[in-house]
Amino acid sequence: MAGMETLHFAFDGGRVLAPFAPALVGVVASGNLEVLVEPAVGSGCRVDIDTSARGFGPIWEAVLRDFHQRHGLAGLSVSIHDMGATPAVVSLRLDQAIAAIGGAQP
Amino acid sequence: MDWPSVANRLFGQDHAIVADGDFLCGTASFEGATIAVVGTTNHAAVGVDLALRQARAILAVVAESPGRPLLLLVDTQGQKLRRRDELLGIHRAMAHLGCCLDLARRQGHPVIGLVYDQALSGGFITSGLMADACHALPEAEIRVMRVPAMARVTKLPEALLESLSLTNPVFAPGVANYVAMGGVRSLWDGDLAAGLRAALADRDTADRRAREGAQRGGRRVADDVMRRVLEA
Amino acid sequence: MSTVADSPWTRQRSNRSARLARAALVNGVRAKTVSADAVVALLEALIEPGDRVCLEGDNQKQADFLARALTQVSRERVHDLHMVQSVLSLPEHLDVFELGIASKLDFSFSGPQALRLAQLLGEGKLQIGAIHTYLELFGRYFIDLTPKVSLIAAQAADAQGNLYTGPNTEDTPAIVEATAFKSGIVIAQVDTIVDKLPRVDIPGDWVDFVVRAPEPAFIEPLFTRDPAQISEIQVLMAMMAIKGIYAEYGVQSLNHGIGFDTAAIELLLPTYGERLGLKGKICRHWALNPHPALIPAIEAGWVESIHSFGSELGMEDYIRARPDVFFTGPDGSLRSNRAFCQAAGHYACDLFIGSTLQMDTLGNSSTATLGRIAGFGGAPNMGADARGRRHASDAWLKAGREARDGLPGVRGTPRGQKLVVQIVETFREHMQPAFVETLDAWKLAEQARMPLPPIMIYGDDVTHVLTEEGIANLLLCRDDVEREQAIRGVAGFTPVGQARDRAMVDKLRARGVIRRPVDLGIDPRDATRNLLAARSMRDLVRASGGLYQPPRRFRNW
Amino acid sequence: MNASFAEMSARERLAAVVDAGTFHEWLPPSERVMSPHLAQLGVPAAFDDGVAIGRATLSGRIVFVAAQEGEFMGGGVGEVHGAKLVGLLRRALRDRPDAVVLLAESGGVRLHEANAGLIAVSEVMRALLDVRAAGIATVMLVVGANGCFGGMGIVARCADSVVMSDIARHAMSGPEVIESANGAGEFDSRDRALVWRTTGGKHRWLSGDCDALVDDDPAAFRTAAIAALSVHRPMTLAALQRESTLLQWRTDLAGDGADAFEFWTRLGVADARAVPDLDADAVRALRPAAVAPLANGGT
Repeated sequence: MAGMETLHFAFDGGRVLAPFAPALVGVVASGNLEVLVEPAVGSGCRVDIDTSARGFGPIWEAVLRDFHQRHGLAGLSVSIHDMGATPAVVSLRLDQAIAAIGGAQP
Repeated sequence: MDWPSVANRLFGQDHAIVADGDFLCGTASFEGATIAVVGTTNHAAVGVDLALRQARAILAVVAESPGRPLLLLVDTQGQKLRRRDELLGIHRAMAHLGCCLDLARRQGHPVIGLVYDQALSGGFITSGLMADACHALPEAEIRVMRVPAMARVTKLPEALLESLSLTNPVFAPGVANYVAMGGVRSLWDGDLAAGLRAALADRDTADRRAREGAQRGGRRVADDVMRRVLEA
Repeated sequence: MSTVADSPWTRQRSNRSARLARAALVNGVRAKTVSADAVVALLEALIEPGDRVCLEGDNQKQADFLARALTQVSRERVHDLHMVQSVLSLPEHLDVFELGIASKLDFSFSGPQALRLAQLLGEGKLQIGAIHTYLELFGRYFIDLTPKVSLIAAQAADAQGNLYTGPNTEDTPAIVEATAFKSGIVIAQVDTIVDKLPRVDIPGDWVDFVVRAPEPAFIEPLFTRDPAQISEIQVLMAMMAIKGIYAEYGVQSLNHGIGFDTAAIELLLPTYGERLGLKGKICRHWALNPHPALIPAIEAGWVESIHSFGSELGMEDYIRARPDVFFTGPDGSLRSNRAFCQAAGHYACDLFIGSTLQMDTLGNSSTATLGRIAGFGGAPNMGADARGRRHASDAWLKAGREARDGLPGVRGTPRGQKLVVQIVETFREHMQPAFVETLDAWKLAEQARMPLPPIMIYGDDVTHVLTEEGIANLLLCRDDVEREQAIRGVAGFTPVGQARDRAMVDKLRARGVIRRPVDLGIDPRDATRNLLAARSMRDLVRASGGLYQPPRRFRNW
Repeated sequence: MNASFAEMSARERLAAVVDAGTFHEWLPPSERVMSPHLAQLGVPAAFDDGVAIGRATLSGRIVFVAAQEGEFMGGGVGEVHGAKLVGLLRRALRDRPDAVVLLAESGGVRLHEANAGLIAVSEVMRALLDVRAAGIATVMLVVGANGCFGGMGIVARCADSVVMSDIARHAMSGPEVIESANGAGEFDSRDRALVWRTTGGKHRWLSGDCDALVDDDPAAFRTAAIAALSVHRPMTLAALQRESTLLQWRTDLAGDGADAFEFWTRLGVADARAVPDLDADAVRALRPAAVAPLANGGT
């Protein structure tokens, strides 16, 4: 039960964002997460996750794939610290983070 | 060690320290100088009354005996866990006590803390930890919380905390851990008078705990973080 | 008299007379009034082995003193009772089985005692007749489960035995009516005995004995939801409910579940609902307990009437000051009535919305979990189409049209349908999926040897499934395959949701069977707690002009 | 309805209190100055270790600011969290801004890093007193629903000014801790009305332990923080002697076992029972003259 799980995902392709300052949304708290979005070199989107809830890798992958499909962004790195947030909350924070760096679709 | 033994080892018969309940107060003569002693005993639970009493004693020293060294004898089980104390602003009383110790330091009183028995969480913050430097006897106990209680509150496995405490001084009770982290400057082992002598001789009152924690390897990042803020 | 006693047609009445004669000999019994310390002896004199006994345990109000007394009777004299009561709430409700005083149980809801009930059943300490809905159990009080002795609770009595129940009338009229008019015996515990009652809720000649309890009857504030605990996701789902269902159908009359998700809807009416111009067009009439979360909507003029199953602690003064909205007596306080309100919720409401723990791909939902026997309470009556309904309303007609449009023969006969909405987040806390391929209810049925799996709301009654991912309108599904994909299509990232047929889900979305927030013109990022008309208990008190006085455990200021 | 200050995150609070857009963060999340201990415990760290620090202007004056995130580990002070606060205060001593404003929400020592947290709290306390002694205004805004407890409760009261809302709490031990040590008869933690009248903002105001009582509203906190920029309470022997006398008087007045209602009545509050239902505005007017010297403006 104890112990964190670390997950990494990478998605290729998408629209490369104009330069932006890193943004942080959310808080590391029970059922919540923080998302840090930073510029990254390359044409993909990299996601690194530390989560206190083990064993949900496939769900993370599905949630992030959906996120990448919705926004289609490249050239950014997303770092997540999670304390058991549900996919609904994860998706919401990801959307908020993209809005915070001005990357939301018009 | 009980406080009369500590007093005896430090001052011989040459002291007038009196215990009134859990409260210790008095003066002692040390190598020709008079030292003011304020402290607690019986594993005192420090509530509003005891905090104010210590504060008053310290203010009296500042008012009446400029420059006289202050020795804080620490034996506390922590703050008193009563509704009355919360109602009466125990945090305020403790802050007041801390401010009085801070005043004494600024007015030129050497302020030396000695944990001679036990020092737990809240009761320790405004006594030994507010001294110029805090020292301890090797057999003293310093902690926030025992490992089983910590496991319960943090909902972490006790075995994990036990095993981590072997390598990381952050987790487990123990005087040695506090020395390694810089919270306790030295252990007074055997010759207590030598410890007091050395403490009185050290007149640098800057808070060196983070640096010492880094040097001793018990608290590796705090000092660096402080420096980085200054340079940011 | 003797001829009457001997008649084969009046045995029940004779038996009643014999019991009353025994009771009259008990020390401390003076006419109808019984001293508290004589109650155990009274029960021993009145109750016979094998009696059907109703120990008033309502959703909120508990005859706790009489419950304690019943656990103290001699089991030599009183045993094998058949308990019939709507709610098992107090430990004493099960102690009587543990002690061998009672052996059989018919009930509706046992949430607080669900675990122990399952254990006692497993140990063979009791036999369950059936688990009912409230209306169903009340119905059986008048058919085949009529109580011989009823132990009830009221706020006050007078010397004649007239009872004043105060705002928590709840089940009392149904219980007393069934008992008193079938030669049964009614014993009431009251908080006080007064010369003149504020109003009469139960006439004195239906009541045999009155005892003043040492402590006021226990009442639990079950319907108070602290707005501080409503999440952003719940706000989002509430926006979807208002815009995608309430507005769409023009829902005028409704019942809400007790969760935070429905509290969020109540708190969004005066803000988001107002912005959509819906005031006066939806949510005018309610079958609902006096939820504190409804105060802002009431104050903003949204609500015309509320009839209640029971009351809610702290709402007394507010209700008293709003008699145009609530049902109140001449004394000013609320008159609740669970039986009538259940009937009203079933027949007179256009919509029910509530939550569940699990839903399968057929839309069946259940709150049953392994190792616990909790029952259903009122949800199955609220959450079921009222097949006997004949009066029309726009919402009811539209739902009926959607369900029947294009169907041949008898299935296409025009009629209306009740909107039954299940509102669930796809994952509950600790990442428990709300959507499952098979309900735990099936395993529980096997485990507890139930004749049927304990399904709370049947899939064929559910009209809409609302999750943070979207709304599935099951009325528009034309077969079980569509239905299944519509449910999978809003089941998010749960395994059930990930197993969707994507092409078919896209088609259902194109047809409007599935609607995403964006299809409704809702941006999830707008779903913040700032939309709530009250974000704290304090805000509710303020909204009530200081009339709402929440219980102490809800006051953080 | 106004936004709730208590419901905001630490960063949102900071942005709402200082002049718009002026917050410049030191060691921001992207620098990943995080706890080195939590990972070993299987607990996710936070990019800022639960506290944001930096400089800003407040009503045009230069202030150093910090905000603790009460949702992350209850705002508990760990090694890095504490060091960031100490660094900020030492930098204030060096750079001499007009004030240091700290938005405090903390359960005290972070138990996951217990020993480091305990030492860190006392380092923060000494650093804060250094800043105060240097004549730089020190201001504590006690904001969140979690309150300010333990070591941070003590530290907060070492500032020149403490601003509280009526839904904030400022105390030492949490009611749950007291209840588990001495029973619900001593302190029933589920009786929230009792908890708040024992440790909440109104009580601290009426008994002289906070210097400003405001509504749970960002603008109100900002206004109070601006007013506090000019408040200096030098810690002289005379001032501490006066405080000592007043605290002892107040303690004696309460006697043993008094409830807040009884205590307020003895302090001179006319209708003590009415206090919990009053708004901050109304309560502000009720502070007895006798306790005013315990707070700002009285001495």
